[in-house]
Amino acid sequence: MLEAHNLECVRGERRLFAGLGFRLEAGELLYLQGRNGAGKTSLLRMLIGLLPPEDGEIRWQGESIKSLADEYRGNLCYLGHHNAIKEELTPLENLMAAARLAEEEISEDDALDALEQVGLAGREDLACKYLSQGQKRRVALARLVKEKRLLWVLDEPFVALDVAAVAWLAGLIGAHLQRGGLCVMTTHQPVDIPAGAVKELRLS
Amino acid sequence: MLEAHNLECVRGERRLFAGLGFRLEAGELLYLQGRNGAGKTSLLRMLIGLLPPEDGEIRWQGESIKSLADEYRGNLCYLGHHNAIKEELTPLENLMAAARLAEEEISEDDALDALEQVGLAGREDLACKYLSQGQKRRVALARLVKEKRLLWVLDEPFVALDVAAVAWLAGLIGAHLQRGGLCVMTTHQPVDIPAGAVKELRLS
Amino acid sequence: MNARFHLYHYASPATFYPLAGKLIPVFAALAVVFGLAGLYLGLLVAPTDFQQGEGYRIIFIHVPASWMSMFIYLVMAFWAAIGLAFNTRLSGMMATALAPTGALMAFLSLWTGALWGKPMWGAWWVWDARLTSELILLFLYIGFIALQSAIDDPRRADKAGGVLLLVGVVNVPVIYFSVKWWNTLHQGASVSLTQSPSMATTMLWGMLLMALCFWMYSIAVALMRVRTILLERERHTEWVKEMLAGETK
Amino acid sequence: MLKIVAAVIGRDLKLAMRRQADIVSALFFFVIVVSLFPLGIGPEPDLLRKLAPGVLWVAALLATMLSLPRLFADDHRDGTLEQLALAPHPLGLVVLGKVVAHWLVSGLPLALLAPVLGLQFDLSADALLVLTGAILLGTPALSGIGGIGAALTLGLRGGGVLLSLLVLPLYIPVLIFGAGAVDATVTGLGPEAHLSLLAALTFAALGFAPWAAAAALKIALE
Amino acid sequence: MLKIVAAVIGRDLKLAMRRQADIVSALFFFVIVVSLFPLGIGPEPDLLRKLAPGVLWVAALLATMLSLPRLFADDHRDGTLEQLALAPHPLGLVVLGKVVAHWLVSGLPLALLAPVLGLQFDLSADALLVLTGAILLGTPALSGIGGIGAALTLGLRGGGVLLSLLVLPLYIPVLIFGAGAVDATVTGLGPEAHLSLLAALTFAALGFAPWAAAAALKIALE
Amino acid sequence: MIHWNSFADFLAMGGYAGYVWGSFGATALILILEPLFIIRRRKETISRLKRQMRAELASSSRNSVE
Ligand code: HEM
Ligand SMILES: Nc1ncnc2c1ncn2[C@@H]1O[C@H](COP(=O)(O)OP(=O)(O)OP(=O)(O)O)[C@@H](O)[C@H]1O
Ligand SMILES: Nc1ncnc2c1ncn2[C@@H]1O[C@H](COP(=O)(O)OP(=O)(O)OP(=O)(O)O)[C@@H](O)[C@H]1O
Ligand SMILES: [Mg+2]
Ligand SMILES: [Mg+2]
Repeated sequence: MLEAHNLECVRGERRLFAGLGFRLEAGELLYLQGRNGAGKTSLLRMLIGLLPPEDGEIRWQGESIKSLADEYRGNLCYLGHHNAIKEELTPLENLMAAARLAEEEISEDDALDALEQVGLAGREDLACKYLSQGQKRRVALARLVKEKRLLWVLDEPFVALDVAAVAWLAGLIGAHLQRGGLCVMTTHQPVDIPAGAVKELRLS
Repeated sequence: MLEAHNLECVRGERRLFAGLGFRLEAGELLYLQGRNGAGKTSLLRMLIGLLPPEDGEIRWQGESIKSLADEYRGNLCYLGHHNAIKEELTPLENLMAAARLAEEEISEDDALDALEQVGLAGREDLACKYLSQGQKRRVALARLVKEKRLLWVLDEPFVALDVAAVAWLAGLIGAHLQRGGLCVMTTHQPVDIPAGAVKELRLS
Repeated sequence: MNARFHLYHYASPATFYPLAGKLIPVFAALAVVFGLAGLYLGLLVAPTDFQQGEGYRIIFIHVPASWMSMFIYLVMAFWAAIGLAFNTRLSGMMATALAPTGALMAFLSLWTGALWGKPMWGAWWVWDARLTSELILLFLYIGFIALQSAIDDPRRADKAGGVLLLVGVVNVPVIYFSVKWWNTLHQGASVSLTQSPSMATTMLWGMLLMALCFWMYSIAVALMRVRTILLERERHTEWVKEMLAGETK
Repeated sequence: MLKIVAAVIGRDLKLAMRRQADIVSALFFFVIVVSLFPLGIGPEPDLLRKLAPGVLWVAALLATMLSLPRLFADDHRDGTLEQLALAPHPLGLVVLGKVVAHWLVSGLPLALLAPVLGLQFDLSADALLVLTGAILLGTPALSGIGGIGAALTLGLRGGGVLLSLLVLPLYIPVLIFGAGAVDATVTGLGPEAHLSLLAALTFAALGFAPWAAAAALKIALE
Repeated sequence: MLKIVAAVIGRDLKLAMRRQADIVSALFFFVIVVSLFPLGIGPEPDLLRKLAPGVLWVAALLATMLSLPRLFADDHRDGTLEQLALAPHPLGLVVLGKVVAHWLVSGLPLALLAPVLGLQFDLSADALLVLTGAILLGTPALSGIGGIGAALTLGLRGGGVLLSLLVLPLYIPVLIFGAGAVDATVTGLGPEAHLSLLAALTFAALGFAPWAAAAALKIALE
Repeated sequence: MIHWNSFADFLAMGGYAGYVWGSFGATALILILEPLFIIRRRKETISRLKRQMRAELASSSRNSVE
C-alpha cells in the first residue's frame, strides 16, 4: 500500500538519510526508531507530503502521492509533535471543529463518547488552556477514537501521557491495525502494541 | 531542608489536593506521581514560588519561602514543560545567556563542554529552531550539567529524549543527589535513578 | 543528481558559473566605455538648457537610474515566475542577486530627483505621482530583501520571495495609476516635471549612452553577485569543491 | 467546496467570539488612532475636515493590519495549520474562509463605526454614507492582500513588522481610492468612479489572494 | 545590579541583531506610515507642513507600539520568562533592561530617521532639529509605558490589539508635548517648555514603569 | 566641441554645483562601492568555504564521533 523508494532528506547542509525505502501493507505497523535528531519527524513529514524529499518517491497503492494529492490526503491521519488544539476552545469544540475541517461530520454524542474514552469526562466544557500537559495531549488523541482512515502517521503519540493512557492508546492502535489499517509511528518509550506485523526501521 | 505543610491547591473550581505535606533532606529525591491532571505541575509551581498556595506553607531551611524570596531562588533550578530556549539563538548562545541571566558566569569552554555532554557536539552553532524536538530538550538540559544549586525542580525532564539521553540524565540527577543536592521530579516514564533516598508522593 | 539537469544545461549551476565568470569582464568593460562616452557628451559637450541652466545635467543619471529601477523589478518578477514554474534553482538566485541593485537604482532615482527638485521646484520633495510611485517601488524592493533575509533556508527564501514578486508586479501598475489619478484629481498643474522641450540631439545621445552604461553595469553586478550566491548555496556539490580545490592561488 | 469555507469561517468566528477582546480592541485602536490626530495637530475644524478621509482610512488600514499577524500564526504554532493543509481539499479554500472571517471581525465593524468617528471631523451626511460604503467595499481587499503578507511572513520572527513592510505598499491603491471617494463627495464630484475601482480591487484581491497565500503557506510548512 | 541590566540588554540586542529584519522593518514601518498620510490627504505642501509634527509623532507612537507585544511574549512562550522570574534578583531590573533594549532598537533609530522624513514635509532646519530632540527625549517614555502594557496583556490572546488599547491613551501626553515642541518651533515660540516636560515624563516612566511591569508579569505567571 | 570655457566654470556648473555634483558624486560612489562590496563578500565566501572544506577533510579523516 505505502511504499517509499530511495528517499533522501537534506536539512540545511546536513544529509539526514539517503537511499531509504520500505513497503507497508494493510494491517502493518512501521515503527521508526533512531536517536534524537536522526530525522524521524522529517521522514514522517515527507510521508504526509508536507516536506518534498530531496530525492526519491513515495507511493500509495502504486501511485506517487504527489500526483494523488487530495485523494491521498483523504486516507491520511497525522498527529505531530504539536497537539493542533485551540487553547480557547473546549475539548468538545476542538474535536467537533477538527472533524468539520477534515470534512468528516461527527455527531456531538460521538464526540462526547470519544472524550470520555480518553478520560476527559467532566472536562468537556473547560477551555483547553486550563488542562494539564497530558490532558491536552489526550484531546489531540481523541480524534483517533472514531478515525476510520487507513493510514495513521503518529509522531511520538505517547509523550506526556500517564501509564493508563499509554496502555489505552496502544490498544487503540492495535485495533486500528486489526481492522486492516496502516500505521507509521515513532516513540522513544518502550511500548507494547498488540499488533501482528511490526516492521522496524532504524535511522542513524 | 525543604518542607511543605498542609498545602492546598485549587484551580478554577476544582480542588486538586489539600492537606499535602512532605519533608525533603539533602541528598533526597522526591518523586511526584499521579495521573494526567492530578496537579503535579501545579505543585511544582508552588514549590518554586510562582503559584501561591490556597492554604499551607512551604519552608526552606525552616523559613517560609515567601519571606526568603531572592535568597531561596538563588538555591533553585527549575525546568518546566517548556524548554526556555530561544529559537533564534544557537545552543551555545542560549546556554551562555541563560547562565548570565541567572547571574552565574560560565566560560565558553564550560558551555561547549556541557553541550558536548548532552550530545549536541557539531550543532553548537545551529539556530535552535532547526533542532529536533529531542535536541531542543537537550539544550534545556545542558543547563543542569554545570548547575551547582541545591534544589532542582524538574517537570517531566525525560520527555522527547531518546534512550541514551534518558540514561545520561538519570545519571546526572543521581550525581547531583550524591553531592548532597535535593531534587523534586515528575515523570510518567519508568526511569531508574541511581540514588539513595527516593521518596514517592502520589497525588490523586 | 546531474541527470536531472541536462534539460536546463545552461541553467545548471556548474555550467553557468564559469560562463558568468567570462561574461562579467565583457559587460563591465562595456559599462565603462558607454559611461565614459555618455559622461563626455553629457557633462562636457551638451549645451546649456535654456530653461533650467546647467542643473538639467542631472538628467543624465536620473533618467537611466529611474528606468533601471523599474526594469529590474520586472526582470526579477520574470525570474521568479520561471523559478516557481520550472523549479530551477538558478532563477531564484538571479532574482535575489538583482534586488540590491534595483533598490540602489531606486534610491539613486530618488536622490538625484530630490537634488534636482530643490533648484527646479524649490522643494526637495513633492507628492507627485511619479515620485510617489518611485518611493513605493523602493519600499517593494526593501520588502523583498527584508523577507528573503528573514528566511534562513535559501530554497524557502527563493519561493517566498517569488510569490511576493509576482504579487508585487501585479500591483505595480495598479499603484502607479492609482497614484497618478489621485494626484491629477486633486490638483491641476501646480507641479509637474518641466519637460525639456526639443531635447538637443547631443543630450539625447548622452542620455542613451548613460542608459546603456547602467544596463551593462546592472548585468555585470548581478552576475558577480549571483556567482557568490551560487558558491554559498552549492558549497556541498562536487563542482564547487573541485573549483575551490583548483583555485589555490 | 462551500462547506469547507463555511466550516473555516464558523470556527474562526467562534474563536474570535471566545476572545472578544480582539474585536473590541481592533475597534478601539481605530477610534484611538483617529482621535490622536486632533490632539497632535490642533483643533481647527476646517483643517480637520480636510484631513478626515485620509486619517480615517489610514487608521482603518492600520487597524486591519494589526490583526493580520495572527491570521495564520496561531494555527501554525499549535499545529492546526498542518492539519488544515492535510485535509482533502484545496488549501486556497481554507485561506478564503480565513480571509472572510478576518474581514467579518475587522473590516465590517470598522465600517459600522466609521460614520460615528466621521462626525468628530464634522463630515456631512453624504460624506459619511460614502465613507461607510467605501470602507465596506475596500476592506475585503485589505484582508485578502493582508492574507498573502501574513502567509509569507509566517513563522518568521519579527513577522509583525515585516508584514507591515510587505503589505502597506500594496494597500496604497485601496487607501487612495477609498479616501478619494470621500474627498470627491466633499468636493462635490461624485464618488462613483472611486467606488467602482474599489469594488474591482476587492474582487481581484479575493479571487487571487487566497491562492497566492496558499502557495506561501505551503512553503512555510515545508 | 547593573550587571544584570547589562546582561538583559546584551541578550536582547543580540536577539534583535539575529533578526535584523526587526529593526529595519520598524524603521520602514515608520517611513511607510508617514508616507501614507500624504497619500490619504493629498499633496498640498501647505497643508502637509501643518500636519507634519502630528503625523510624525503618531507614526513614531505606532512604530514603537508595534514591537511591544513581543517585548515579553517570546520569553513567556518559551519559558524563559519563568526562568527570569526565578533568578535571584528583582524582576524590575530585568524589565528595565528589556525596556532599554527596546528603546535602543525602536526609539533611537526612529529619532535618527525622523529628520529625513521631515524633509518630505518641507520642515525648516530648526524644526527638524527640535523634532529629533523631542523624539530622542520622548521615546524612552514610550518604551517604559509600553512595557507595563505589554506585561499586563501578556498571555492574553488578542494581546496585540488590547495592548494598544491600554497603551495609546497613556501615550497621549508624550504625543502632545512632542508634537507641541515642533509646533512651537515652527510658529516661533521656543520649544524649551515642551522639551523639559518630555524629559520629565521620560524620567518618571523609566523610574516607575519597570516595577509596575514586574508586578504585572508576576501576576501573568501565576 | 567642448561647451565649457574653463575648468572652474565646469566645476561651478552655472551655480548648480552642489546639486549636479551631489547627484553625480553619489551615483559614482554607489556604482563604485557596490562592486567592491560584492568582490569583498566573494573573497570572504571563498576563504570561508575553503576553511570549511579543510575542516571537513580533517574531521572525516579523524573518523567522526557522533
Ligand atoms: C525625488 C524626485 C524624483 C523622482 C522619484 C523621479 C522619478 C522619475 C522616474 C521614475 C522617471 C522615469 C519615468 C518614466 O520613464 O516613465 C523619471 C523621469 C524623468 N524625470 Fe524624474 N523624478 C524626480 C524628480 C525630478 C525632477 C525634479 C525633475 C526635473 C525638474 C525630473 C525630470 C525628469 C525627466 C525630464 C525625466 C525623463 C523624461 C520622461 O521619461 O518623461 N525628475 N523621474
Ligand atoms: N538548517 C539546518 N542545518 C543543519 N541541520 C539541520 C537544519 N535543519 C534541521 N537540521 C537537523 O535535522 C534534524 C531534524 O531531525 P528531526 O526533527 O527529523 O529529528 P527526529 O528524529 O524527529 O528527532 P527527535 O527524536 O528529537 O524528535 C536535526 O538533527 C537537526 O539538527
Ligand atoms: N480553571 C480551571 N477550572 C477547572 N479545572 C482547572 C482549571 N485550571 C486548571 N484546572 C485543572 O487543574 C489541573 C492542572 O493540573 P497540572 O497541570 O498540575 O497537572 P499535572 O499533574 O502536571 O498533569 P500532567 O501529567 O498532564 O502534566 C488539571 O486537571 C486541570 O483540568
Ligand atoms: Mg521528532
Ligand atoms: Mg504537568
